[in-house]
Amino acid sequence: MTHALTTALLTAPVAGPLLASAAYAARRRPARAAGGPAAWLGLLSPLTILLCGAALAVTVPAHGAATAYGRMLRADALSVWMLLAIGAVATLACAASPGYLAREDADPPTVRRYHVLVHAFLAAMSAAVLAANLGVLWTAIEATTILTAFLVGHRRTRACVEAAWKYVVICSAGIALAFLGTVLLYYAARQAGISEASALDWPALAARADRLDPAVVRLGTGLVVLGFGAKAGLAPLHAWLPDAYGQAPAPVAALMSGVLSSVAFTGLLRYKVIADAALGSGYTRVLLAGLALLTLALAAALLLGQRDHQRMLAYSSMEHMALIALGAAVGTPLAAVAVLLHILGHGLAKTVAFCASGHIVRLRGTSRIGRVRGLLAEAPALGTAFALAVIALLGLPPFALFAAELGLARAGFAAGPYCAAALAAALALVLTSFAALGIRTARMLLGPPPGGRPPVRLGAVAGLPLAAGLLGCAALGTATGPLTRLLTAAAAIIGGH
Amino acid sequence: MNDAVYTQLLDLACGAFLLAAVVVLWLRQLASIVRVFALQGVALAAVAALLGTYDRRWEVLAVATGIGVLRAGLLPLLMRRALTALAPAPGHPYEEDVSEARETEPLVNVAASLLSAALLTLLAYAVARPLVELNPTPATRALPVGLAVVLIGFFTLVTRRRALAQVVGFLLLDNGITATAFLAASGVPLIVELGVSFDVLLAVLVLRILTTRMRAAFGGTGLDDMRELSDR
Amino acid sequence: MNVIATATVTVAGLAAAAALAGAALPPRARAVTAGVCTAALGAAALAAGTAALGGRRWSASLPGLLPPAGIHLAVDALSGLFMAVGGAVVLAVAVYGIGYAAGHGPHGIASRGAQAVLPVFALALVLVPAAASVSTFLLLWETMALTSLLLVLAGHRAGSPARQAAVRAAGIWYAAMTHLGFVLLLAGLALFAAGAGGETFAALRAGAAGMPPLARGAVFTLVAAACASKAGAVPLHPWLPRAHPEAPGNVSALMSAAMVNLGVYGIVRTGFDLLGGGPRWWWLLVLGAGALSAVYGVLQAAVASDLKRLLSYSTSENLGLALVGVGAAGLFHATGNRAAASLALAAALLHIVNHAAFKALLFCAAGSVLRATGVRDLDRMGGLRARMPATTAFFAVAALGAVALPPGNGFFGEWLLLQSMIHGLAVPGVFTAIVLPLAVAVIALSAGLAAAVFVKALGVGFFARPRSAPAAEAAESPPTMLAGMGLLAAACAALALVPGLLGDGLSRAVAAAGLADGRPLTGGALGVRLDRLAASLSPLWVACALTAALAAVSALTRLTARRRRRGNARLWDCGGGAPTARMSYTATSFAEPLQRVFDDVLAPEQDVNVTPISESAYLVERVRYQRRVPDRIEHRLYRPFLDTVTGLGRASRRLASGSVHLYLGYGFFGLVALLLALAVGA
Amino acid sequence: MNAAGAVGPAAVAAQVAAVVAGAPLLAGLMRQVRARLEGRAGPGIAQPWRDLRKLMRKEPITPVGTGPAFRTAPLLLVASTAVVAALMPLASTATPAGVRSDLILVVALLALGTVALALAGLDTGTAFGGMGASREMTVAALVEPTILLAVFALSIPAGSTNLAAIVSGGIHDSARLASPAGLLATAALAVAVLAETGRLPVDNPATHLELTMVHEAMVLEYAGPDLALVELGAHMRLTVLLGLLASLAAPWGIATTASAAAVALGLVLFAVKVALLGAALAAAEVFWAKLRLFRIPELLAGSFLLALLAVTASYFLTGE
Repeated sequence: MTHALTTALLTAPVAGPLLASAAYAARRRPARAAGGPAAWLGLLSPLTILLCGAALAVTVPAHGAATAYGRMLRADALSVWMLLAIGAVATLACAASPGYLAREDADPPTVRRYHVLVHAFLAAMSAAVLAANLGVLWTAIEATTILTAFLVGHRRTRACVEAAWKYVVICSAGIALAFLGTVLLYYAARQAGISEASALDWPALAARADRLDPAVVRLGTGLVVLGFGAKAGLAPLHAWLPDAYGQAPAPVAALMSGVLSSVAFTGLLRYKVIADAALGSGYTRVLLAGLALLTLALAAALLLGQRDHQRMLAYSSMEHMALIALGAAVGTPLAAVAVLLHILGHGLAKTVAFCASGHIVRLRGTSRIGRVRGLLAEAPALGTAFALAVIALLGLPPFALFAAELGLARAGFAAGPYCAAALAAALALVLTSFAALGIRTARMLLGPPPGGRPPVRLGAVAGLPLAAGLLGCAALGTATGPLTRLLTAAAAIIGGH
Repeated sequence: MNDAVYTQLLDLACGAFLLAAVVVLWLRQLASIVRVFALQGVALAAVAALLGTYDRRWEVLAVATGIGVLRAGLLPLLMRRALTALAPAPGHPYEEDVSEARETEPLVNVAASLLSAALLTLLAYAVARPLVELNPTPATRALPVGLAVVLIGFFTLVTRRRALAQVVGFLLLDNGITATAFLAASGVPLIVELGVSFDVLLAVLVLRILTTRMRAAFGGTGLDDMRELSDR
Repeated sequence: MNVIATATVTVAGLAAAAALAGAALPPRARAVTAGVCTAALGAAALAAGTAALGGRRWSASLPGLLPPAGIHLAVDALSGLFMAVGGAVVLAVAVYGIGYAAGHGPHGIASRGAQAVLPVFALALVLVPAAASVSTFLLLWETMALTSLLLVLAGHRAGSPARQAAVRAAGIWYAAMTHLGFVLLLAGLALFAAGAGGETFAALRAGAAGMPPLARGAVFTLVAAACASKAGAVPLHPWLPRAHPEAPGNVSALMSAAMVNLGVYGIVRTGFDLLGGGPRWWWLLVLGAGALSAVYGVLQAAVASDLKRLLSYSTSENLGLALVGVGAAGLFHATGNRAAASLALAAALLHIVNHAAFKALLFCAAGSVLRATGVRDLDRMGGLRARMPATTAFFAVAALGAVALPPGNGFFGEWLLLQSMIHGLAVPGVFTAIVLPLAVAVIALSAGLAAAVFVKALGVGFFARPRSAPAAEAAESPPTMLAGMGLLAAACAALALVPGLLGDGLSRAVAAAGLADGRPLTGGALGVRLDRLAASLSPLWVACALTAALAAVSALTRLTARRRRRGNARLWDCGGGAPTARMSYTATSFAEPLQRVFDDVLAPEQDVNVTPISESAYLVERVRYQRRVPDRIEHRLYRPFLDTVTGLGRASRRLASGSVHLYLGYGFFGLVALLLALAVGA
Repeated sequence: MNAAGAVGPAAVAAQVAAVVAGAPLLAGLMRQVRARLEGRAGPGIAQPWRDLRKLMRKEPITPVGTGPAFRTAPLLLVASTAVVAALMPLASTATPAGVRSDLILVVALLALGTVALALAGLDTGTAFGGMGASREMTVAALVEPTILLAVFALSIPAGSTNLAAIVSGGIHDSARLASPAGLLATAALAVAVLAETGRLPVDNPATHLELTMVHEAMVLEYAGPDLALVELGAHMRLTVLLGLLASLAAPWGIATTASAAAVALGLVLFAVKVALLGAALAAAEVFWAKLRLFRIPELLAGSFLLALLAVTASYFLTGE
C-alpha cells in the first residue's frame, strides 16, 4: 500500500467530518429547516469514516499498523475496529437526524448549528481513535465534551441547560484527572529515558513500558481510569449520563452512548496496555473490576426505581460499559474479543433504542414510562423496533451482545477464582437489570392501543436506520465474516499479552 | 542564577501558588476569588519561567508566557465579564441583590473547608512520595504542591454553590495539573500543551455561555436550583 | 449423506421458510403456509430423531457462526430421543395450529410476528438436544426461551384488561425466571468449560474427570438448578403456572410437552454424559426437587379450577416424576447398581415421551375449548361432550394417559419407575433404604391425586351439563385442529399399547448417557421384559383382556336382561328432582375435601363478606364468599424477596437526586479513596 | 394340547367364575353375620343374588342429561375387576395369566374401576353424584401411597412385583409371612382394602344418609341392570381384595403346579379363606362406627406409617 493512500485513509476520517462541519458553518442560507437532499449530505462524512474503516480493515490485519504525519496518526487493528464502530453508529445517527430535526420544527440556525457540531464531534472522535500520541488522544476526547455540551443543551430549555452544565462540569473534572494521570505517565517515561518526542507516543511507550517506575505508573493509571471512566460512564463520575442522554437530541444521545463512551474506554484500554506491561495485570484488573461492579450495582439499583425511558436507556448504557470494563479486567484474548464485539453490538443496539425512544417521546410528548402504554398496538413498527433493540440490549440472541456476554462469561470463569467471583456477582446484577428493564419495556409496549386510535406509521425514512441497526447487530452476533481477522488482531492488542 | 536562589524562588512561587488556592477557599466575594485566581496564574507562570530559565530552555519560557497570558489574563477577564453580565442591570428592582456576586453559603463552611484543604495537602504529600523518590530535584520536591492544588480545586468544585465558583474550582484543578506537569517534567510537549490550553479555554467559554443561559432559564446561577433532572 | 444431516438441514430450511411465510404472506395464507412448513419441520426432526434412536450418529461444526466460538452440533441416541419427541409434538401441534390461528383475529397468535416467531421456536426446540458445545447449547437454549416468551405475549391485547394484565405478568415472570435459569446455566457451563479446558462437549467429557470435586459439584448444582427451572421444578416453578395458561393453545402445548423436557435433557446430558455421574448428594438434590414438584404440582392441580393452570401444574408434577427417575438413576449409579440405574433412567425418559404425548393433547384440547367458549374456568364449563364430542374424546384419551392407569399411556412409564425403585433396593445402603420408600410414596401419592385431578377436569369440564352460556353454545373445532389432536391421540394409543417398540431406542439413549452396560429393557409389539430383573408387562395384553372382558360383560348383560330398550328418565338426585346446572358440583367443590385434607400445605385464603339489609342487622342481604389457593411457595419465597428488591430500587432513587454537588462528590470521594489506597498500599 | 396345558386356562376361568358367582354370596354372608350379631334373623346369604336377578329384569334407564361415561362405567367396573380376578393367583400360580399378574397392574386396574365410577357420578351433574365422586377420589388418592408402599414391602423379599412369584415365594418360605415386615405390610394392606372397598369405618355401604354417603352417593342415579352391575362390581372388588389379602397373608393351598386336583383344592381353600375373612370383617364392623370424612386421612396416615415401617423393616431384616 502506498504511503499516500495510507495517509489519505488516515486523514479522511478526521478531515472529512471537519470539512462537512465547515461546509455547514459556511452555508449562510439553509433552504429549509430540515429535509430535502441537502439534509442527506450529512451522511457523507460518517460514510467516509465507515469506508476508510472498511479499507483499513482489509489492509491493517494484513500489513500491520498504518501511520501518517510522522506517527501523529496511527491506525492499528483496535483503531480500525473503533473507526468502524464510529462509522456505523454515526451513519445510523446521521440518517436519523433529518427526521429528528423535522419533528422538532427546528429553525434554520439551530439546524445549522446542529450539523456543524455533530460533524465536528465525529471528527473529534475519529481523531481520538487515530491519535498515536496520548496527549492528542486526551485533547480529542476533551474536545468531544465541549462539542457535545452544546448538543446536549441544544434546545435551551431549563432541563437542557441543567444537563449540559452537569455534563461539562463532571466530565471536564474527570477528564482533567485523566490528564494528570497522563502527565505522571509522561514523567515516568521521561525518567525511564524515553525521549521527549516519544514519551507520550503510545507504541513507543507500550514497547518500553517495562522500564517505567511502577509506583508512578500505578498512580497515573488510577487517575486515568477514574478520568476516562467518567467519560465512559463508569462510576464514580457517572452521574451526568442519564441527564445528558435524556436531554440530548436522540441521534446525539445515540452517538454519545453508542460510541463516545466506548471511544473513551478504548483510550483507557491503551493506558491499560502500558500499565499491564509495567505492573502486571493484577492492578488494572482489580481497579477495573471494582469500578465495573460498582457501576453495575448502581445501574441495577437505579433501573429498579426508574420511571423515565430515556434515563432507563442511559442506565442500561452504564450497565453495558461496566460489562465491557469487566471484560477488559479479565483481559484474556477471548475476553478481548468479547469486549470488542460488545462495543460494536452495544453501539448499534443503543443507537436504535435511543432513536426509537426519541420517536416515542415525540409520539406521546413525554418520556415517562407510566404514560406510555400499548405502543406495539399504537405504532407497530416503532414498537417492534424498540422491542427488538431492548431485546438486543438485554443480551438475547441473535444479537451481538449475546455472543459478547457469552464470551465474557467463558473468559471470566476461566481466569481464576477472583474473576469468577466477580463475574458471578456481575451476572446477578445483570439479572436484576434485566428484570427491571424487561418490566418497564413490557409496560410500555404491551396492551391495546390507547384510545382506540388507528396505528401510527413510522415511515421508511425513520424506519430504515432502525432496521439497518438491528440487522447489523444481529448479523454481527451471527457471524463476524470478513471482520474476523480484524477482530482477532484488535483483541491481540488489548488482550494479547 | 545559582541553585540555592533557584530553589528559594521556586519554593516561593510554589508556596504562593498553593496559598492562592487556599485563599480561594477562604473568600466569599466572587470578584475577589477571580482576582486571587489571576494571582495564582501569575505564580504558575513564574514557576514555569523559573524552570525554563534554570534549564535554559527558551521554549519553556515561551510556554510560560503563554500560560501567563491565558491563566492570569484571559481566563480571569472572561470571568470578570461574566460576573458583570450576571450582576443585575441598573434600575432593576433587585439592583441591591448581591447574591449573584457572593458565594454566600458553601456546602461545607469556610472553617471546615480550610481544615479539609490541610488534610488534602497532607494526602497529596503522602501520595506524591513515590513521584519525588523517582528523581529528587528541587522541582520534583515541589510536586505535592501541584497535587494539593488539584485536590483543593476538586474540593472547591464539589462544595461551591455558585456556577462561577465552580468554574474557578475547575480552573484550580487545571492549574494544579499544569503545575504538576512543569514540576515533574518541565511541561508536556508543545502540541499537547497547546491542545490542552485550547480545550481549557473552550471549556471555560462553554461554561460562560451556559451560565448566561442558566441565568435566562433559572433566573440565577445558584446550582441548587438545578435539580429538575433526577430519579426522585 | 447421513439421514440425520439431511433432516437437520431440512429442519433449518423449513424453519426459515416458515418464518418468512409467517412474516411476509397475507393473513389468510400466512397461517396455512407457516403451519404446513412447521409441520414438515417437525416431521423432519422426528425422522432425524428416529434415525438417531436407531443407532445412527452425526456431528457437524460451523466455526464461522456465533463468534468467537462457532456452532457445534452432534446427534446421538439421547439427543435423538428428545429431537424425536420435540419433532413429533411440533408436527401435530403445527397441524393443530393452522386451524387454531384461523379462529383468532389479526392480532394474537395469527399476527405476523407470532407466525414468524413460532417456526423459530420450533427450530430451537428440536435443535437444543443436538447442540454439542457450550456456546451452541446456550444459544439455542436462549433462542428457545426468547421465542417462547414472545409467543406467550402474543395475546397481550386481547380479552379483558384483567386478562391483559395477566398476560403481561406472565410474560414478566417468565422472562425473569427464564433469565435466572439462563444465568445459572451460563455460570455453570462456563465454569465447566473453564475447568475442562474446552467448550465443545467432547472436550468437556474429556476434561471432566480431572476437575476438582468442588468444581464439579458447583457445575452440576448450577446446571441442575437452571434445568430444573426450565422443567418447572419446585421451587423454581412460578413462571410455569403463569406462562403456560396465558400462552395461546398451540404454544402452551409446545411449551408444556416439548420445551420443559429439555430441562431433564440438560440434567441427564450434563450429569451423566458430560460429568460422568457424581456423588450421591447431587442426585439426592435432583430426586428431592423432583419429589417436591411432583407432590406440590399435583396438589396445586387438584385445587386449581382454571383448566390450563391445572394442566400446567400437572406438567410440574410429571416433570417432577421424571426428575425422580433421573435422581434415582444417579443414586443407583453412585452406589454401583448399574442395572437399576439404567432402568430408572429409561423409565424417566419413557415418562417424558408419554407425558409429551398426553400433555400436548390435553393442552390442544384445552385450547380448543378456550377457542370455542372463551372460558378457562372449569366452574363455568360443563356439558361440552355434547357440543364438542371429538374434543372430549381426545381429552379423555389424554386424561387416561395422565392418570397413569391402564390402558392409558402413562401407566407403563410409572410402572417402570416403580420397578426400578424396587430393584434399586437390592443394593444395600441405609441411604437407599430411607430415600427409596419415600420416593415410592411420592410417586404413589402423585398418581392417586392425579386421578382426582383428571376426574375433575374431565368430569366437571366436559361432562354433566353446561354451567354457562358460552359453554352451552360451544361448537366443535375445525378439521385441522381435530387432525392435529388425532395425531396426538394416535401417538398416545401407540405408546399405550406397544411401548415395547421403544425399547431399543430407549436402551440406546440410556447407553448414550453413559449408563447402560446392557439393554435395560427389551421388548417388541407384545410386551416388555426387563433386563436381569424378573418383571414383565404387556400393555397390549392388558388392553385386549379389558376389551374382551368389557365385551363379555356387555354381552352377558344383554343376554340376561329382560328388556333391551333403554328408557329415559328424569334425574332423581335423592328425590331432589332434576337439578339445575347451577346446582351441579363445580371444580371448586370437587376439590374441597382434598383442599381440607392438605390445608396446612396449601394454606388457602378465604374471605367472607356478609352484607346485612339496611333495616336489620340480623337479616342478610348478600353473602360474598371468596376463596383462593395462592401458590404458597411464590408467596412465601418470592414475594418478600421481590418486595425487598422493589424497596431497594425506590430507595436508591436518592442516589440520583439531581444535585451536581452530590454527583461531583461521588467522584471526589472516589479519587480520595483511590489516593488513600495508593498511599497506604505503598 | 395335553391335559396339563388345559389346566392353566381352566384355572383362570374357574377363578373368574368363582369370583363372579361367589361375590354376591360373600356379601350375603357378611350381611348375615352382621344380622345375627345384631340379633336380627337376616335375609340369608343368597339375598344379594336375588336382588341382582330382580334388578336385571328391570328396564334399563338412562337419566336425562347423562352421557356415555355414565352408561359404560358399570361395565368397565365389572370388566376390570374380572380381569383382576383372572390375573391374580387366587387358586393357582401356574396359570397363563400368572406371568402377567403384576401387583402394580392389579392395583391400577382396580383404581380404573373407581375412576370410571367417579366420572359417571360427575356425569350425572347432580349434587350427590359430584359429592360422591369428590369424596371417593379423595379417599382413593390417599389410599394409593399405602397400597403401593405395602406392595413395595411385599415385593422386596421376592425381588419382583409379580404376584405369582410373591405367592409361591410365600408358600416355599413361610418365615417371610411371619416376619415383622410381612405382618406390617399385611396390616397396612388390610386398612387400604377397607378404604378401597368402601367398608366401615371409611364408608358405610348400608347408609343412604346424604352426609355420610361416599360410594352410594356416586351411584345414586343408577337403576335396573346398570345398578345390578354396579352392585356386582362392588361385591367383586371386595372378594378380589379379600382374596388378595388372603393370598398374600396365607398363601397355603394355592396350587403351584398345573394339576387339576391342586387347582380344585386351591379354589375350595380360596373360598374358605375369603369367607372367613369376610365373616371376621363383618363381625368387626358391628363394633365400629363410621369415621368422619376428615378423620379418614388420619386412619390412612396410620396405615401409611405401617407400610413405611414394613419397607424399612424388610430392608433391615433382609438387606444385610
